[in-house]
Amino acid sequence: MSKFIEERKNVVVKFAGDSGDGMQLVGMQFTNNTALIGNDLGTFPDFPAEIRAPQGTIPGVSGFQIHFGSTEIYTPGDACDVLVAMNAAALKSNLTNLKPGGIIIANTDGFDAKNLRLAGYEENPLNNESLQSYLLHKIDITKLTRESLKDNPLGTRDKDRSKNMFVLGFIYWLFNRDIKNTEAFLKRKFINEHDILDANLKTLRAGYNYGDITESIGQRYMVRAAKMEPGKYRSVTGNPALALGLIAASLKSGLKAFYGSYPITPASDILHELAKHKNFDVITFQAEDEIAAICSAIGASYGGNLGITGTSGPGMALKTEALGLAIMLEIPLVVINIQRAGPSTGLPTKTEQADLLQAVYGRNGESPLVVMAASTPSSCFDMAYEAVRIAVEHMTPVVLLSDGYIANGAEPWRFPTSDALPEIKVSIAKEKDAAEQKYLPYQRNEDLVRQWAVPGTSGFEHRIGGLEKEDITGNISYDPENHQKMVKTREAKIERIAKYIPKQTIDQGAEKGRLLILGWGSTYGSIRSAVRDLLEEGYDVAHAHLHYIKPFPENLGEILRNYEKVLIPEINNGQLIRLIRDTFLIPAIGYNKIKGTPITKNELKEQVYSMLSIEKEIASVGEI
Amino acid sequence: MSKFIEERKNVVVKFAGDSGDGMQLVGMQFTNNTALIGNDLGTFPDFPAEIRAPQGTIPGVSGFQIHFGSTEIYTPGDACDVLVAMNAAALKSNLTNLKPGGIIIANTDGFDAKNLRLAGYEENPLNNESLQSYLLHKIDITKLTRESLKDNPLGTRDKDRSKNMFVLGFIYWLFNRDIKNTEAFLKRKFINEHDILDANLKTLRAGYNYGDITESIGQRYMVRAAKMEPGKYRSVTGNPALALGLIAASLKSGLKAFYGSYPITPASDILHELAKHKNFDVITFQAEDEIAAICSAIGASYGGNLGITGTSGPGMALKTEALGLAIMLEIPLVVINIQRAGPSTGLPTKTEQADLLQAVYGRNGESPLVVMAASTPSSCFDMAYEAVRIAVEHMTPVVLLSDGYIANGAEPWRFPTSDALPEIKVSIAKEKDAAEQKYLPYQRNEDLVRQWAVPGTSGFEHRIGGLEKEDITGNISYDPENHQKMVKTREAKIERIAKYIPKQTIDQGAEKGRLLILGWGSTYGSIRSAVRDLLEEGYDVAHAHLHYIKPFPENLGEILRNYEKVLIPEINNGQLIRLIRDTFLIPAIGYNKIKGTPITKNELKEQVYSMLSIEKEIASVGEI
Amino acid sequence: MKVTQEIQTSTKIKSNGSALVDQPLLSPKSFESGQEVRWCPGCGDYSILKQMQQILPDLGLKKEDIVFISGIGCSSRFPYYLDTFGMHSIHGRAPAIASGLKATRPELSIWIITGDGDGLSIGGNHMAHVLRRNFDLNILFFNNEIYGLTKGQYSPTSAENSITKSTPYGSLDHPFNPLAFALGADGSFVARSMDRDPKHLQALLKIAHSHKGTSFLEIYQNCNIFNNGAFFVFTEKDSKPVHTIFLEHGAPLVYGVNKEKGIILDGYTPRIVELGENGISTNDLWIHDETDRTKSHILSRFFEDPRVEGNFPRPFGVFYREERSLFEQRIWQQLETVKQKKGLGDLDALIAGNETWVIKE
Amino acid sequence: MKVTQEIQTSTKIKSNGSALVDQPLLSPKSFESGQEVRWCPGCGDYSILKQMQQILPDLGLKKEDIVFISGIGCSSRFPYYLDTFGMHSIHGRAPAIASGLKATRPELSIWIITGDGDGLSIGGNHMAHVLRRNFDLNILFFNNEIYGLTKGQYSPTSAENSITKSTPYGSLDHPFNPLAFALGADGSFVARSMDRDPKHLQALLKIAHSHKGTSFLEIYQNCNIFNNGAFFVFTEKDSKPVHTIFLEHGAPLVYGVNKEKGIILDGYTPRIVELGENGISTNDLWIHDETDRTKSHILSRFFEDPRVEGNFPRPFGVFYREERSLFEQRIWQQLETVKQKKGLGDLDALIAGNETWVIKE
Ligand SMILES: Cc1ncc(C[n+]2csc(CCOP(=O)(O)OP(=O)(O)O)c2C)c(N)n1
Ligand SMILES: Cc1ncc(C[n+]2csc(CCOP(=O)(O)OP(=O)(O)O)c2C)c(N)n1
Ligand code: SF4
Ligand code: SF4
Ligand SMILES: [Mg+2]
Ligand SMILES: [Mg+2]
Repeated sequence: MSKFIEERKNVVVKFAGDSGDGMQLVGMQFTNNTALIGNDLGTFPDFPAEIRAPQGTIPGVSGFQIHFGSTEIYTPGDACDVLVAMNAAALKSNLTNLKPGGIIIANTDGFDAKNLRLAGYEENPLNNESLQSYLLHKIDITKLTRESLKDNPLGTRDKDRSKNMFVLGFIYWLFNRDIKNTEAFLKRKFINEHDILDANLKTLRAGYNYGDITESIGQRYMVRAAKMEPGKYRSVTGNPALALGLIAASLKSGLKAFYGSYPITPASDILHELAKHKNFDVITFQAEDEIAAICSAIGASYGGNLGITGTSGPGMALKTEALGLAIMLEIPLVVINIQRAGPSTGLPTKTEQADLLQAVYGRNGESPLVVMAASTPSSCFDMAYEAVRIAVEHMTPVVLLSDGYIANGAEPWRFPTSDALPEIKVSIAKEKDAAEQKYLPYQRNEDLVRQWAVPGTSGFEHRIGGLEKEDITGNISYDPENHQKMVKTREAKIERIAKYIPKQTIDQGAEKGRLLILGWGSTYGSIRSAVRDLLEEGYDVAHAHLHYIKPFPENLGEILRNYEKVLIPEINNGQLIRLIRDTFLIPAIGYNKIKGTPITKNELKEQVYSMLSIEKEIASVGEI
Repeated sequence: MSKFIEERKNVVVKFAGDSGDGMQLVGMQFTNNTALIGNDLGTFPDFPAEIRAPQGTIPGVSGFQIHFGSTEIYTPGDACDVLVAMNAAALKSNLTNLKPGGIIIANTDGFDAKNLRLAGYEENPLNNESLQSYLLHKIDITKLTRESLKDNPLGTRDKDRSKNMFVLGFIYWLFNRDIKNTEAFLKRKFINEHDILDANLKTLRAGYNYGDITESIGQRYMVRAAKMEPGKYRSVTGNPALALGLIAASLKSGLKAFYGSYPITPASDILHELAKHKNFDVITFQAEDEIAAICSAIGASYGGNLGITGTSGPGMALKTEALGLAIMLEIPLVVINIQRAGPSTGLPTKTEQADLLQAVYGRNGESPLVVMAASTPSSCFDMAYEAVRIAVEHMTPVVLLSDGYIANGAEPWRFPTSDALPEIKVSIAKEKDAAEQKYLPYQRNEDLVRQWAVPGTSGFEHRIGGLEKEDITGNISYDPENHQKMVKTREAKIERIAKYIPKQTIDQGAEKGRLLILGWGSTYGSIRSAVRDLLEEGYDVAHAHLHYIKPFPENLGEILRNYEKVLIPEINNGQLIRLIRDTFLIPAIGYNKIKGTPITKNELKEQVYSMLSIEKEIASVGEI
Repeated sequence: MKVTQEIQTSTKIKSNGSALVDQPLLSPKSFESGQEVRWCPGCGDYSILKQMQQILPDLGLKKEDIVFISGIGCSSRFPYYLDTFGMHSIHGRAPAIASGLKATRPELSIWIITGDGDGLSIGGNHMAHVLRRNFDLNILFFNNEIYGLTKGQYSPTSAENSITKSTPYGSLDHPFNPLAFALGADGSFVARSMDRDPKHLQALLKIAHSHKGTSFLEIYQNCNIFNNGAFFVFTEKDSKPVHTIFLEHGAPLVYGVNKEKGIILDGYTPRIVELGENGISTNDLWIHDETDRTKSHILSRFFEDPRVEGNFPRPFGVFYREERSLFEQRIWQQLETVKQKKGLGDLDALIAGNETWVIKE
Repeated sequence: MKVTQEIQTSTKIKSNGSALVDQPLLSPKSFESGQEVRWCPGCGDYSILKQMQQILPDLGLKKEDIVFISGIGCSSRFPYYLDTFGMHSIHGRAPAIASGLKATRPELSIWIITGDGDGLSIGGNHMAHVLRRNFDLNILFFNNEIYGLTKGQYSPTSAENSITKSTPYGSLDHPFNPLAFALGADGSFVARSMDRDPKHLQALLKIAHSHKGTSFLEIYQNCNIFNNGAFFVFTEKDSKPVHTIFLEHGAPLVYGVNKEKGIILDGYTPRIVELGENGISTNDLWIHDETDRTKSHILSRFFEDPRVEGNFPRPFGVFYREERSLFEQRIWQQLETVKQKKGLGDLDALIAGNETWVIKE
C-alpha cells in the first residue's frame, strides 16, 4: 500500500495506442485531473492521419502527450518520462521519444504475434533485452479488464472498450491522484447506459488498485501544485477557446454571430463547438464549400451581424477572391485559418505555420487586411475576441491564424469573467440619423473607417460592390486619381489600426541585448521555455512574440533595433522573416523546422548555443 | 494639292469617339499602315469600362493612342500632338492630354446640343475661345460621309457607320500616307458585302481627298522610317503574341496544347485567339469557372499534353488551391495572369501590376513555383514560349504575368522564324524503358526534376495526389523528416532553375553607377524611354528589367550592389520592391503609380531628377 | 392574363415575411436610384428593370426592407438602378451571400439577380444548393444565352454550334435546360417569363415574390449586341402565338394565333392537338397543375429548337410550385427550441466550462 | 439478374473507345496495387473496391489505359488501391481534371471516384457540367450520406434532422436527390446500386462502363463509423425485398419477398399494386424503359423515407440512358474539320501574320 513516493518538478507522460484504444479520452481525463490539482500543464494530441488506418499498424497509432509540473509549463514537453504503449506499434513509434531510464507501461496483450508483425517487430521487444535501459512494466490489461468485469453483463467486445480506464486508473495510482472527478465524468457521460458505466467505473478502480496490489512496482510519483497566478482556472484547448472567444465577442458587441463554414481538418471543431451553443443565438451554417461559407458570412455582415468563417489552408485558398470583395465593401469579417501542413492537401493532421504570407499577400490587387495570430490554446480566446473587436470597430476583414498544434493542445486557463472583457464599440447607423444628412457610404471618420448602414434602416438605402468606388460617395468610379487615392486609403486605414493594438512587449529577457528571438503563433511555448532556460544559464537573450502581424505594433522596429541579432523560429520555410527583413531591412536569421511537428525547446536552445558561439559564421549570413 | 509638308521625329495621335464610332478599328488600321512604312511605334487602346455606357457620355468614350517615330519608340506617348474627337465627350475627356499647340480634329456633328449636355459642356467649346491655344479643325464628318455616299444603296444608319473611314482617310492625308493597304484590308473584310465595302472605300477616299480640297488646312506632316534592326517585321499586340508563343511552343515541343479557361477581361482574347487556330491542333476548353479551367489543364498535362490556363486577378484567386495540387504533382503547367486593376472586381479594363505577390506567395503551405513576366507586346511571345520551356523541362507550374497595358498595346515585332526558336526538351517515359527498372515517380535527376510518365504507357502505372509524398517512391508519407526534405526539395528545384534562365542584363546605362532603375513587366517602355533621355541629359542612371522573378537570375544581387541606389517603379503599391528588399537587404526605393494607367516617361524622369538632386531626403528613407 | 389578378390577391395574403405596413405610397419612380443606367441601348435588361420598378410599389414592402444582390455580368448591374439596398458582389456568388443575409435577417425581401453565366456557369453550385435549402428568396435568372459583359462568349445555355468569340467554329457543349436544372435541384418554385412581355413579366415577378421559398424565375432577355434575336421566335408578334404557350394554374394548355391548338397528355406523353379536330375540345386538354412535379418535368422538356418541325411550344409561366418549410425559419426555430431547452446562454458559465479550480494567493 | 448478361454482350460491342486487344489475361489480383488499404474495418468501400477489381479484367482494357481520378474523402482513396494510373486530386474537382484528360486522351478509360460531399457539395457544379457535356467518363458516386473523412458532419444527401458532429441539434437542410440532380443536369446515364449487393454492383459497373457518355452511378455505401446502417433497410435481407425494386430494361416493375408486388402507371401517377388482387397481373405493370426520360423522372422521385407508411420501394438499376454525342469526339471532329478546311497550320505563316514589312540593312 504505502510505496515510496518520489516528488518530481515536472513529468511528461505519453499515452499511445491504437485509434480504437481510447487514448484521447484517457489523455483528456488525465489532463483535467492534473489541472484540478493545480499543476501547470501543456498537452499535444497526436492523431493518426485522416483515414482510420488498419488496427495495429504504425499509421493507426493515436497518441496523447501531457507535460505537467509544479513549475511553469509552456509546451507538451520534448521527451517523455512515462510511455503507455497499448500495442507494439505504439511502442515502436514512440520509443525514440522516451527519456533514458523512462517508464514503459506496456499492455502485453497488444504484443501478440499479429501486433508484432503489423508493427514490424521481428521479436517481441518486451521479452528481449532491447528495453533494458527503461523501466518496463508489463501488464496484461485486457485480461485484467475482463477479470474485473466478470459480473458485468456486457459482451466481451464492449468490455474490452473499457481497457483505457484501466490504464487511467493505474496512472492515477502512479501519480498518487484522486479518481473522483473521473468517476463523476463517467457518471455524467453514461447516465443512461448503466452497464457501460459500471464497466468503466470498475475498470478504473481495478487499474488503480492494481498499482497497490502488484509487487513489481515500488515507486510512485507526485508533482505538487504549481505556483500560478491566483484566480479561477479551467483547462482549455485552442479550438473551443476560439469558439468561446467568438461567442463572448458576439454577446459583448450585441451582434448576432453567424459562422459560415465548410468542414476541414483541423478547423471543423470550431464549427462543432459553435453548433453546440445555439442557446447563445449563434447561427452555424455548413455551406456547400469554402467560397459559399465566406460569402454567406459576408452576407451576414452586410446585414449588420458578426459574419465569421473558418477553415484551413486549402479552404483558405478558395476564399481569397471573396476576401477581396470584403476588402472593397469594407465590412467587418473574421476569417479563421487553423493552419495545417501543406502545400495542397499536404499532411492534414500535422501542424505548420506556412499560411502567413498567403494571409498577408494572397489576393489579387492591392488588398490589405488585418492579420493576427494566436499563440497558445488560451490565447485563441483572446485573439478571437480581438479579431472581432478590430473587424467591427475598423470595418475590415481580419484573418486570424491558429494552427493544428494549439487548436488541439490544452493548457490551464485563468479565464476572464465577462465583465472584464474589453468593450466592443459598434456603430451601426440608426434611422433617426438619416434626417440629418444624406448617407455617404464611403465617408470616413478620423481613423478612415466608414459608417456601417444595414438593410432595414430607412433613409440609408445604398448600393455597394466590388468595383472601385468613388471616395466618399461609394459610387462606381473609373477615375485614375480616385483609384490611387482609394488604394492608398485602404492601406492607410489598416496601418492606422496599429494605434489601437497593444504595443509590442518583451516576454522575457532584457530590453536590449545580443539576441532577440522573435516568434509568432504556436511557437510561443517552445520559445518561452527555451528562453527561460537560456536566461537561467546566463545567456543574453530575450523573447518577443507577435500577435499582430498586419499591421505590426508601432514600436516593433524600435525593439528590433535594440538587439544585435534577431532570430525568427518558424514552423515553415521562412515567412515572418520575409516581412521583417523587407520592412526593417535587418539581417534577421531564420530557424525553420518543417516536419509537421512543433519546434522543441531543446532544438531551439541548440540553435541559440550555436549562434551565440559561432559568431563569425552568422555575421556572414546576409541573404536567406 | 501640294501643301507644305513638315517633317517630325515622332508624333502622338489619339483617336477618340463614342464606343460605337469605330475608333479601335481606325487605330489598328493606322497602326498597321504606320508599321508598314517603317516607323517604330507603340499603341494604347483605352476602352470604356466593361458595360457599354450610354452614347455621348464620358464613360462611353473609346480611345486609341499611337506614338510613332523615326526614332526608337517604347511607349504610346505621354501627351498627344493630334487629337481626333468624334464628339464632345471625346474632346472633354482627352483635352488635358493634348500638347499645347496640338491639333484637334473635331467632328462638328458630335457637338450638337444633346452631345454637349451629355458631356457636361455649358457652351460649345468649338465656338468659344476655350480652344484658342490649339489648332482646331472642325469638320462635319457625318454630313460629308453621307454626301460621299449619295449613290450607295445603304440606309443612313449603315452609311453613318463608315464615318470612321473618313477620319482615317483624312489622317492618312495629314501624315502623307498611302491608303492602299487599308483598301486591301477592307476588300478582305467585306468580301461578301458589296455595298458596305463600297461605302467604306468611298468614305476613306473622301476623307483623304477632303484634306487636299479644303483650304483651311495648310500643313501636312511626315515621319520618316525609323532606323530599326534589319529584318522582317509585323505589328503585334500582347495577347495574340502570347497565344502565338504558346502555339509555337506546342509545335516545337511536340506536345498538344490544351487551353482551359474561363472568360475574363483582359485575358479572354487569348482564348479567342487560340480558338481560331484549331488547325494547329490546339484544344480550347471554355470551362464552367476558373477552378475547372485550371483543373482541366492539370488533367491535360497529366495526360502528357501541354496544359495551359489563363485568367486575370479575381480568376487567379480562384486557381490558387489547384495550383497547390500542380506543385505537389510536379507536372508542367502554364498559368497566365493578364493583370488588371484590383482589388476585387476593381477596374476591369484598367491596367495594374498588383498580382505579383499573389503569384509568388498566394497559396497555402510552402508552395514554390516559377514566376515570370512579359514586358512588351512582342515579349509576350517570347515569355509564353519560355514559360512552356521551363514548365516542361522542369516539371513545374509556371505563372506568367502580363497586364492589360501590353495585352492590348501594339508594337512592331521583328518576329522569329520557327527554326530560330530554342529547343524544348520533352522527356516522357517510353514503354520500352519500363523493362529496365520499376518506375519511381518521385525519383529526380540532377536538377531535381522527376520523370513524366503518362497514362497509356504500360509498366508505368502509378498513383499520385495532393498528400505529401515519400521521396523517390511518391507514396503517401506522414514521416516528419520526409516532409521537411520534400519541402526543401521543392524549393531547391525551383531555385535551381536559375541555372537555366538568362543572366540578368543591363538594358541601358553603365554597369556600375549612382542609380539603377529596376523594373519588371509592362513598365519596360516607360523606363527605357526615360533612361534614354536621362542618359542623353548626362545622368548616371541605368536600367535593368526583370523577366524572371522566381527564381531571380543568379547574378541579380551582384548587379544591385553595383549601384548606389535602386529605384523600383511599379504600377502597384510596392510589390517587387518587397521581394528585393527581403532578399538582398538593400534600401530600394519605390516609385508607385496606382491609377490604372501606365507610368509615363516624364513622371519617371521627374522622380529621377528629384532623387538625384535631393540626396538627403532619400538617404533617410529606410523603411517603406 | 389571369395570373396577374390571381397573384395580386395572393400577395396580400402571403406577405413574404415583411409585414404590410401603413406608409407613404411608393411609386415606380421612388425606386429609381438616379444612377445613370448603363446598358446598351435596346438591351432587354431595360424592360426587366422597368417591370421591377413597376411592381415594387405593389408588394407592400418598405423600401429599406428590400435588398438586391447580384453577381457579375451586364444583368448584375441591376441593383445599382434601384433605390433599395443592394450589393453587386462577385461572379456567381450572389446566392451564397443572400443565404447569409436571409439566415440572419429573415424579415428582408431579398432578390438575387443573375445571368446565365453568373448563375449557371461559375455559380451553378450555389444555385443548386440555395434551391434545395429553400430560403425565402427570389432569383431572377436573366438568360440571354451569352456572356454579355465579357463581350460575347457562349454560355452554358447557348445552343450547340453557337458561333461566338470563344467558339469561332461553333460551340460544342450541350446546353443546360435551366428549368430542368432547377427542378433537379429540388427548387420549390420554377417559372419562366420574358423581357418583351411586360405584363407577363410583371405578373410573374409578383408571383415569384409571393411564393414562400426560393423562387427561380428564368427571364428570356435579349442581348441585342452579342446575341440579338435569340428569343425572337418566342417574343415577337409573328411567331409568338405559335411558338409559346402560357401556363395558368387550373387552365387547359391552349395556344396558337386563335388559341386553336392544345396539348393533351396521352398517358404521360404530351401531344399537340388541333381543337375541333377529331372532336377534341378544351375539356380533353391537359389542365395545368403547378403543384404536379411530374407534369412540371414534362413541361420543362418542351425545350426543342423551335426551328425543328413538330416542336412543342415553349411554355411560360409557373411550371412548378411547392410549399416546403423555409430554411431561415428552420434555423430560427432551432435557436428557439434550444434556448427553451437549455435556457438562454450564460456567458460566464460558458467560459468557465464544467471543471474549474481556484489558485489562492 | 439479367442485366449482367445483357451487358456483358454489349460491352463487347461497345468497347468504350479502347480497342479490345489480345493481351495477357488479367485477373482481379493484377489490379491490386499492393498499397495497404486504409479504410475502417467494415467500411462499404471495401466491397466497392472488390467488385471493381472483379470486373476490370472483363472490360477488355489494357491496365495502362485505365485512369481513376478522385477528389478528397474516404471514398477518394480508391485510386491508390488499383494498379492502374490514378490521381487523388483535390476536393470536388475530379470531374474537371478528368475533362481535361479525356479531351486530350479520348482513348483512355477514365473513372471518376467521388463521395456525396466531394461530388455534390463542393463539387456539385463540376458534376453538373460534366454531365451536360457528356464526355465518355464513368462517375462512381459513393453515397454514405455523411462526410466520412472529416469525421462525421452531415452531407448534402443526409436526411433532414440528422444528428451529426456539425448538427448536434439536427440538420436543417433539405437533401439533394442525387439522381434527380443528375437528370436535371441532362446526364445521359443515371443509375443506382449498393455496396452490399456484389452481383448487382458488378453488373452496374459494367453497364456504366459500356455506356458511351458520362455515366453517373450512385452507390449506396455504408459508413459504419459515422453513419452506420443508413441504407440497411435497402441492403439487408429482412427489409430489402419490400423496400427495393430492381429495374431491368423491358421488364415489369415487380418486387416483394415473393415478387408479389408491382408498380403500375395510372396516367403518369405510379401506384403500388398487389399482383393477383383485382385481377392485376404482370402484364398490367409498368414496363421499365430506360430510354424514357419522363419515366426516369418519376422513378427518381421514389425517394421517400422508407419509414413512412405507403412509401415506394427504392429503385436500383439503370434509371435513364440516352445516346448523345460525346464531347471529346466533337472536339476532335472540330479539329479535323478545321484542319481539312484551312490545311494543317504553318507555324511560320502564323507567326508572320497578314501584314509584314522588311527593314533592310
Ligand atoms: C471570377 C471571375 N471570373 C470571370 C469574370 C468575368 N466575367 C464577368 S461577367 C461574366 C459572364 C457574364 O455572363 P452572364 O452571367 O450571362 O451575364 P450577362 O453579361 O450576359 O448579363 C464573366 C465571365 C469575373 N468578373 N470574375
Ligand atoms: C478545399 C477542401 N475543403 C475541405 C476539405 C476537407 N474535406 C475532406 S473530405 C471532405 C468531405 C468528405 O465527404 P465525402 O465526399 O462524402 O467522402 P467520404 O469521406 O464520405 O467518402 C471534406 C469536407 C478539403 N480536403 N479540401
Ligand atoms: S452586351 Fe448585351 S446584355 Fe450586355 S448591356 Fe449590351 S445588349 Fe445588354
Ligand atoms: S469513416 Fe466511414 S466511409 Fe470513411 S473509411 Fe471509415 S467507415 Fe468508411
Ligand atoms: Mg448572359
Ligand atoms: Mg460521404
